[in-house]
Amino acid sequence: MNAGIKTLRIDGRDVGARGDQTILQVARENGIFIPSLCYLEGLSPVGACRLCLVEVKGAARLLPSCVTRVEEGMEVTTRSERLDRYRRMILELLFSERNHICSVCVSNGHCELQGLAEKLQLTHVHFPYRYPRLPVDASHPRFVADHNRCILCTRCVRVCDEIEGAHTWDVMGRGIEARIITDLNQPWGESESCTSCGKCVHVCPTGALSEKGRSVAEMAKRRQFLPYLTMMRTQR
Amino acid sequence: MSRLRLATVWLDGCSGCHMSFLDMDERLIELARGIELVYSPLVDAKEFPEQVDVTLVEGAVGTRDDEEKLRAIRARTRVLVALGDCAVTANVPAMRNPFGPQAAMARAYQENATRNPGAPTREIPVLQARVRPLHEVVPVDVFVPGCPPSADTIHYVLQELLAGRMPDLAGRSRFGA
Amino acid sequence: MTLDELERLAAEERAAQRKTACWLHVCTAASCLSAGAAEVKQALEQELAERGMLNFCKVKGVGCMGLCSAGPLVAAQPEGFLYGRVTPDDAPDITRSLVEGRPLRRLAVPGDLPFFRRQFKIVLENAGRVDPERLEDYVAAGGYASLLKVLNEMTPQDVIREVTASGLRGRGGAGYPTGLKWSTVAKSQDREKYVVCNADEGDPGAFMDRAVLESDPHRVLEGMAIAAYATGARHGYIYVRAEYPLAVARLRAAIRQAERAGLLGNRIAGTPFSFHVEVRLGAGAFVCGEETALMASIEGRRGTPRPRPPYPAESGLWGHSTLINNVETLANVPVILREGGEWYARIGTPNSKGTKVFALAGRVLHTGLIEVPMGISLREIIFEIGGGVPEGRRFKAVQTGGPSGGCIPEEYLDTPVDYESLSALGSMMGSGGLIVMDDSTCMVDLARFFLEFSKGESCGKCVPCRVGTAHLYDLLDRILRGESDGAALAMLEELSDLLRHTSLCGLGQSAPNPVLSTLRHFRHEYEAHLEGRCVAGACRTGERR
Amino acid sequence: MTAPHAAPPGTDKRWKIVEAAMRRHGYRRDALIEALHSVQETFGYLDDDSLRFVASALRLPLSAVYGVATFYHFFTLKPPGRHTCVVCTGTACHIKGAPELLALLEREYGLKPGETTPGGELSLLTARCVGSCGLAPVVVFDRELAGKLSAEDLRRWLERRLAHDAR
Amino acid sequence: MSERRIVIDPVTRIEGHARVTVYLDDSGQVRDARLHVTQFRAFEKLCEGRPFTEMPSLMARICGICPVSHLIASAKACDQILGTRIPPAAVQLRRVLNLAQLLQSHALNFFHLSGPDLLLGMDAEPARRNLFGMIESHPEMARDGIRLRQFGQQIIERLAGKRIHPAWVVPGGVSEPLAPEARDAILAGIPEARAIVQRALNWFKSAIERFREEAAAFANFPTLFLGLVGEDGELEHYDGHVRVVDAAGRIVADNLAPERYRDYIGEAVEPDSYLKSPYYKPEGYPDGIYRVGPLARLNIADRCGTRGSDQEWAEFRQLERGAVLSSFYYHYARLVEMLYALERIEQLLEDRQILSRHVRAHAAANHPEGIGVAEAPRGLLIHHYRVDEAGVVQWANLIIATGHNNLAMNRGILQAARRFVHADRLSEGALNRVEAVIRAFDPCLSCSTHAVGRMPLVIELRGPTGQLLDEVKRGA
Repeated sequence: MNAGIKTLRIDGRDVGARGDQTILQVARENGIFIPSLCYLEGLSPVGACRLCLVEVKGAARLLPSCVTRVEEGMEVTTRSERLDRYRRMILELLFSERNHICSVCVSNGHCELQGLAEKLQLTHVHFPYRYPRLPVDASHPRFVADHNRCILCTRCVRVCDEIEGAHTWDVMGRGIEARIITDLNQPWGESESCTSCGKCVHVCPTGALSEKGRSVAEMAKRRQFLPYLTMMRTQR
Repeated sequence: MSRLRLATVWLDGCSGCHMSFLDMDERLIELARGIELVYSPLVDAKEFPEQVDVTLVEGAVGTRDDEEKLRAIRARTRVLVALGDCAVTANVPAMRNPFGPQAAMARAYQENATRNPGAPTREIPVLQARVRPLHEVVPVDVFVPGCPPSADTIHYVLQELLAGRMPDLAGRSRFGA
Repeated sequence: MTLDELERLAAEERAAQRKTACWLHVCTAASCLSAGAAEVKQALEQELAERGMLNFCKVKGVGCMGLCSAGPLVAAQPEGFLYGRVTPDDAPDITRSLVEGRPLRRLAVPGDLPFFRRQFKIVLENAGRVDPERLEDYVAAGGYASLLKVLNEMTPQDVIREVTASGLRGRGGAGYPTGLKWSTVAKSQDREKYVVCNADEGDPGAFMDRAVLESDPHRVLEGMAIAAYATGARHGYIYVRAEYPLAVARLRAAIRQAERAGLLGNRIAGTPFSFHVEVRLGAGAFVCGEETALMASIEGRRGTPRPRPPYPAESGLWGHSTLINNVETLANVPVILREGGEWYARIGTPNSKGTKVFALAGRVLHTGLIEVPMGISLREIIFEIGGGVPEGRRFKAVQTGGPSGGCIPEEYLDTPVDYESLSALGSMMGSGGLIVMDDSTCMVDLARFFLEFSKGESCGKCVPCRVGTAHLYDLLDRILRGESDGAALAMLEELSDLLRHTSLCGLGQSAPNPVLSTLRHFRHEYEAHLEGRCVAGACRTGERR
Repeated sequence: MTAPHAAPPGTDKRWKIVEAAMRRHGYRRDALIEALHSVQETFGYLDDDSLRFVASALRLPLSAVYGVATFYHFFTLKPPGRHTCVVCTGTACHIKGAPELLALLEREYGLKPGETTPGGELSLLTARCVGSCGLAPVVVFDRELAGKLSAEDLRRWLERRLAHDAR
Repeated sequence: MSERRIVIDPVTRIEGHARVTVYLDDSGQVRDARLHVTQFRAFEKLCEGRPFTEMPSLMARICGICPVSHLIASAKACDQILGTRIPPAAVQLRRVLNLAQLLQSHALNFFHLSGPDLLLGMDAEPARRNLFGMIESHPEMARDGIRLRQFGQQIIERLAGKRIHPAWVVPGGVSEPLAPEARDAILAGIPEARAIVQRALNWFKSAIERFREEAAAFANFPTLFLGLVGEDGELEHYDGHVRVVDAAGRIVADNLAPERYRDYIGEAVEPDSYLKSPYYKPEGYPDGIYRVGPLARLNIADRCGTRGSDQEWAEFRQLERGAVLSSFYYHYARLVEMLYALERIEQLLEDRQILSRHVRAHAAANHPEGIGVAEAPRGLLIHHYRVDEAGVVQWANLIIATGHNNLAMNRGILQAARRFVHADRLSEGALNRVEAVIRAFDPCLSCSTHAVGRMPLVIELRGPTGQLLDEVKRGA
């Protein structure tokens, strides 16, 4: 990987970067906000939520900044009327997909989806809500999985596979029917591979995964451990 | 200067937004100077009047009556404000949607009844298949999320409307606040 | 097998075939088989045997002859008489006519139909002529000569130059220049490289690749081997739908035959070049036609696409440089190397060269498989080759490009078939499905049909496609049920725009095309549905209201 | 090539076929889909035991195997009926009447796609396109394909086949 | 023969959605009257499949007026599911919170909703007969009401962080301890609040004479009274046991365990209302009519338990021998309870234990079932949940304060209608009195429409075949 120093422009600002960095990393280092939900420092990026799309001069399409590497002389725009509109619509799609009842959610006030809606000034969801009937899996002695609040970002799947090494989580089905599962789609509490480490809970951006016993608005997530664990792994 | 003709309406909600309206406390006294409350659960008007400047609607649309009422309100209102999460997102009332009205009624009037079990059928509005936010039924001009929006937020909204400006809710309230 | 040995085998086989004065070619591709071709073949063999005519005439199972709607098809060679809708009971009459040397009128399909005359066969040149289950037959028809010529006489650069000169573009739909793709992989310093043949033909209404694989599997293997030589790969995969059992069986047999003949495997034809091919079965996922999803599936994972770059040429199967071409693209390659890139480039239009195979289906008289030069008009395809719309109904539209494509109305039928012109109409070349619709088809219903498809085939990874296709479907469904107002159309357009620009892969990006193209060309049908009417009279909107 | 430690879930000899398929691919993880194909071809569907067996033989996480098995429409986790009827819902079949065929099957047999009759006699499936568009609309009963069917044709055709079975 | 009927729709200045139909016979005499609660919100169903830890905050959304009572009844049901005893400080804090809500809710009813009837008169001009009219005509009284309600809400905010729908009450206790500064701030506000309540009490007692007719006809009949009392028979809003008292003031049943509510409370469905009609089982349906709420609580208790309120209680009970039967005196009872609430809050806050940091017990779901009760401003509240082994709610039953009063309200409007409504003299003021009966009960239809929400009144005159003869929509 080319790791030489590169210079690029983000929103008209000249910034320097290592060649192996992504646009998102460089933007965040420079205090430029780009929204994202599936990206989490320390996990492999998947480019799935599409919130971090940016305009790159000369590129025919919008590019996901979480996986797009910087290039010398690149000109990146992270905010535009079009990007704002698309991002709001993507958030709306997420809100309309399942049952996100913020007011009674265990993560109310600590939720990244809710937080982004506020930050991106989303005042309502104009797509019709779908209201699927989805289960809550509370079979685990310490944790709860609420599929109503899941946005399929797969952070849990990745942290479990890449950091914990258990690969308890994966995704089943496809399309609008896709769902996260543990082992053979069995109750989490019966999972043979789960180590009960709780990393999935703390990387989950919403109230989908939470600690048991938490009441409404009580589930604040702790993520500080992740970059540390990633560093430990890569240096090993 | 003529006073702002204000109405407040309560559809499928808990009245918490109306309580938050009252939580403006003594600011109500000062607001009373600029506002004429022409229709509200707080006053005795039985018919929604014509030519209302601003209507604050709390609650979601859950019955055909709600829908008819909302359409009439829209037709007679200049600025329609969706007040609170139920009006904006359908919120908790919408939690019945995955079950459907029949199952919901069965729980209350069959399972949990010791006399005359059976869903009520007369004199009551028919439940719709889905509880919906206002904007799925009529155009909405201002969205004020929150469960409920704070009294400060409501005060801000009214002051802006009194001043003839459209309120900008950015950063003032959020879903579930 | 060396070049000499190959030429010897070809000569022997041709001589043997010449000993038989008369051949009955029975189509044994899937469509005719399902119409009873196997029984017909058996009846003919039995009849010939009973009459003691086997020295005079032999029966040969061949690949697709194209006119699937008239199957089972039997052709009498060398006269070229073609019989359609043949049953086992027809065997005595057919044999009698052979003896008499006169065509059997009762079953004859006119050989001079525009359906046959207007075609130009490169990819399908062997289809309906060679026995797909015999290597010798393919060799006798000149098969593997290009591969051995390439191995013996050309450098990889020479090959790429020739392919580049041909102007061949990817036939999977997107139309990326094949020569450029090959040279990118060839340039990679990766020591492990792969060639993948994409045979995951998932468009509903498309069966070109299936026909090629069932009719002429060796041609695809030969194309792959040439590609591998040109790019420096030593392993190849053919990713083929499990729904095509016949194609899979013939491919597997062909690989075994070619390996036994030394035309695949280690040190091919005595040269240092080695190339191994494995068949991998798809399992019913349209999205696996997308190259990064396809690779994930070959690796045994969920077939979800990933963002590109990196492109497969840079990081493909197991992170190695990988060339991915579709069946039809690879099937062109042996001919290009045989006839030269320049020859090929003379066919078609300046930007879309060569021929294109189409599966013609729907409300059209002659349905089946055709190969035409690029640049031919849609009108010629539908009204001349296809014979127009039957049953006295009116043509309404032709759908190209499957779920990623669009519907083209009558006023654009003179558009030449090439990549750019179809895109300009809001449709696309796609892999080659052409479905004709008459005035009994409701275009809103058709859009919903495609969105049901896209919704069901969305992998679910990226948000716009996963949720957006579901919303588009629901909106269309509600419009069809007469439960929507004009705002629904605006929302359709808004969502379509979002999916197109923000989806991760081609599936999501093109999923709105059927909606947008029908909105563009048939908006009045949507508006009628908003009022509870169906222009085509196909939907019961009014009643349900 | 590492020999697997996993034992098949039962003594059924047919597991040998599945093991052979995995062995042919050197028990490589990327042979998962091939292995699942072989299970389904042998037993008709994939159940938890077989998924568990394949997972341990290929040293794959259970959830990854389940994720793959449910991603691909070709695989089924439910045992199929004694007969299967596949209605092609490709574009050509759609515009030539596949919806009427499905309506008939729901009317006559109470079946929606993916369902099996209560007695396990007949399963209804749909296919995106079986590639026989020239014969649209097309139905595949067990392995036999029939084309250009009206709803009435289909009703008689199925009656004949199921009656044959009853005899 | 013609039947005529009057529909009051919506019933206004109540906390909910409802309609009243008054049926008249040929001679124009009132034959029957029915209250239709027109909202249904499905809480008993929509909680299904949710973790029980979510219940308190979810169930609080039944009602924005008395969310705290739901929080508490729900949390108590959840405490039972945990199977744990919650820390004493948490109990005391929940008590303060519940009383603060009682204060703000009673203030709302007395000043904001019923105040206009009481101050401006039942026959006042409808357009002015509301809070804003009161602000103009009786600014001091209006300000008093606003300040008193505000004080109640501020206590809730100081304790729980948010005035409406706080999430602070949780299974096992409360989520945060009380800060000393918050305690001090609340204590500092009590004198002003007490002065307001005292002024209102004095005014009401002086005005009783003027409402003699209303007192006589506002659901003034014998019924049972039901509610919680403390260990020593004192007024109790958080714990205690259920007592039933008859019209003569005699104890009919005592020491009933709230958890066994199904033994003595039945729920009947009437086809014309979303509000069910609970009844006292031993008396059957519909004879088992009973009343709950402030009037009932003062009727069943032996005393209040704080100094000032005990005096006022004794004076209140002098109104009638036995139990006080007129529902008009719900207003009076509310004033006495507000005084009690202020005095009790003061007591609780002055106990040092209230500042304990230990306010929450943690446990997993240990019991499959939980029943929680509390006295809401409007009466007894019962939350009953069943959960699976993992703590996911499978079933719920809720009996809401206003529901208990349904039979009495129906009979009450009939009584008032017979007294005030005649076909030949349909007056606006007469209709307002029908509504005012309902207002006296302070029905919280938001609550009752958990299963039940909103009470907007139309009066229709209908013939015996149901044809519409006349329709009066008050205030139109």
